[in-house]
Amino acid sequence: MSVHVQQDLFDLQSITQQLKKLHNSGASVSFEGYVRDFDLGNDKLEMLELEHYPGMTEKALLNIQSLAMNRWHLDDVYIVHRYGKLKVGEPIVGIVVFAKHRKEAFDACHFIIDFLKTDAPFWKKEITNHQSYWVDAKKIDDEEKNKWN
Amino acid sequence: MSVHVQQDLFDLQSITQQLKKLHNSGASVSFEGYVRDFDLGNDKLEMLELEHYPGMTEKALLNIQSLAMNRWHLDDVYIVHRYGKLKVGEPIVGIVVFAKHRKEAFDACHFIIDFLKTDAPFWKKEITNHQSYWVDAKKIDDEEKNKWN
Amino acid sequence: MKIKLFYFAQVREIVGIDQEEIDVESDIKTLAELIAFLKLRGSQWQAIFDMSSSYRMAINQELAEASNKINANDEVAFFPPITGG
Amino acid sequence: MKIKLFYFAQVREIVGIDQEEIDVESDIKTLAELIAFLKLRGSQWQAIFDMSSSYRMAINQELAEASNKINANDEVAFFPPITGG
Repeated sequence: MSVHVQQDLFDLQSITQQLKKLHNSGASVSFEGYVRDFDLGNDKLEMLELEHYPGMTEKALLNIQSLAMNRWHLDDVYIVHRYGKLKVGEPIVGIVVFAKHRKEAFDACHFIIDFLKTDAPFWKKEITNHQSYWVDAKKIDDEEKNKWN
Repeated sequence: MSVHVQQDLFDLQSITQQLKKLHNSGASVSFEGYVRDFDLGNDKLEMLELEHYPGMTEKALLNIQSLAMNRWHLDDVYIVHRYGKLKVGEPIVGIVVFAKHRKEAFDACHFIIDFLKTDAPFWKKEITNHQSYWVDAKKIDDEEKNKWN
Repeated sequence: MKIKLFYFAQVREIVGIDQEEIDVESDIKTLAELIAFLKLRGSQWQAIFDMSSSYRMAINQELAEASNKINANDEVAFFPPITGG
Repeated sequence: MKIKLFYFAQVREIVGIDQEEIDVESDIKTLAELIAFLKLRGSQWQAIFDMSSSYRMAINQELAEASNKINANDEVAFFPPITGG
């Protein structure tokens, strides 16, 4: 299991194929989150800038990974999250979970992104052709996390 | 949305990347199922042979896809399932779901594999170095499907 | 009336063929009646149809129940519970 | 005692710096007491800390509550609710 915090793009399938060779898994479940485009008349998204807290980010992701590994029988977990300037449509975050059985892989992957959304110190700034502003945290993200209690 | 029933290997990431370009999705969730190895002393899995019902298979997969598209707000769904002789570790089935929001993508992808397991006419035969036999259907697969009612 | 029959997996191996076309009396109106007719063909047919948990059915490529109606030129299939995915 | 302070995102923009080291009296034992001290620095500090929904805290890179203890040489961070993923 590993976590990766990086500026560069990532290739989730080559990661998946390499990890698959190490395990006799029955299933993998992957999640990718993307920069969503918007175009509100004059206000058009040009890029997203992601700030993070180096050091704490890695600790938070490793902690979430451990919570998942302790809660389900998993063969492997891989988490990658980008920071810096991201273009519209680009992937922001990737998660791959390997398990013997599909239900555990689905639950663990879903759990990890729900926890990442509230516990991993990243902040998004949207930069349009006219302005830039910090994205507001969503109340639903707390609710999504709390349903795992 | 599309379904693909084929002998050849598939590359879920290049599929995902191509479909991503068509949509302004916030999330994708992918599932891959693999041929699991086993080695019970003398009895070692050499390959899996998948029989299917041409025509009905495609109809069943399209039907499952429609059920998911009607139940959740999804941008796209891609299902690929292989038949014929498959080696240990190779992927059997791949599903990618795109949606604006992650919860819908997770639920729809999980729903599709649960329904596929009981409704898409495929049958697995395990071929070891000593014998070959048909895999028994699992009762849990019916239970997993019924939880969506 | 003519009916196309398809067999898959264990069912195919037990009956020894993968498909056939049969001509049955038109008083056979449901899958249950077709099954009763097929069981008269011999012990391997009885072996399949006497264990209700061992087979599934489809009419014209859609999953079907024993009570479902059949019509001339229908495509009827018998196969074991599904194990794909 | 010496404390390292880190600021991120909106909080960083409001205070105008990303990190600093401060020297505080050792009678400051909790995050709440540190916050009370920082609010005396001026209106931008009050703006951050008067709205409890607008900031989160970490001690030594772990999420923390106002009641958590702080010690000499701790790394304390203030930042807005998280919006990654």
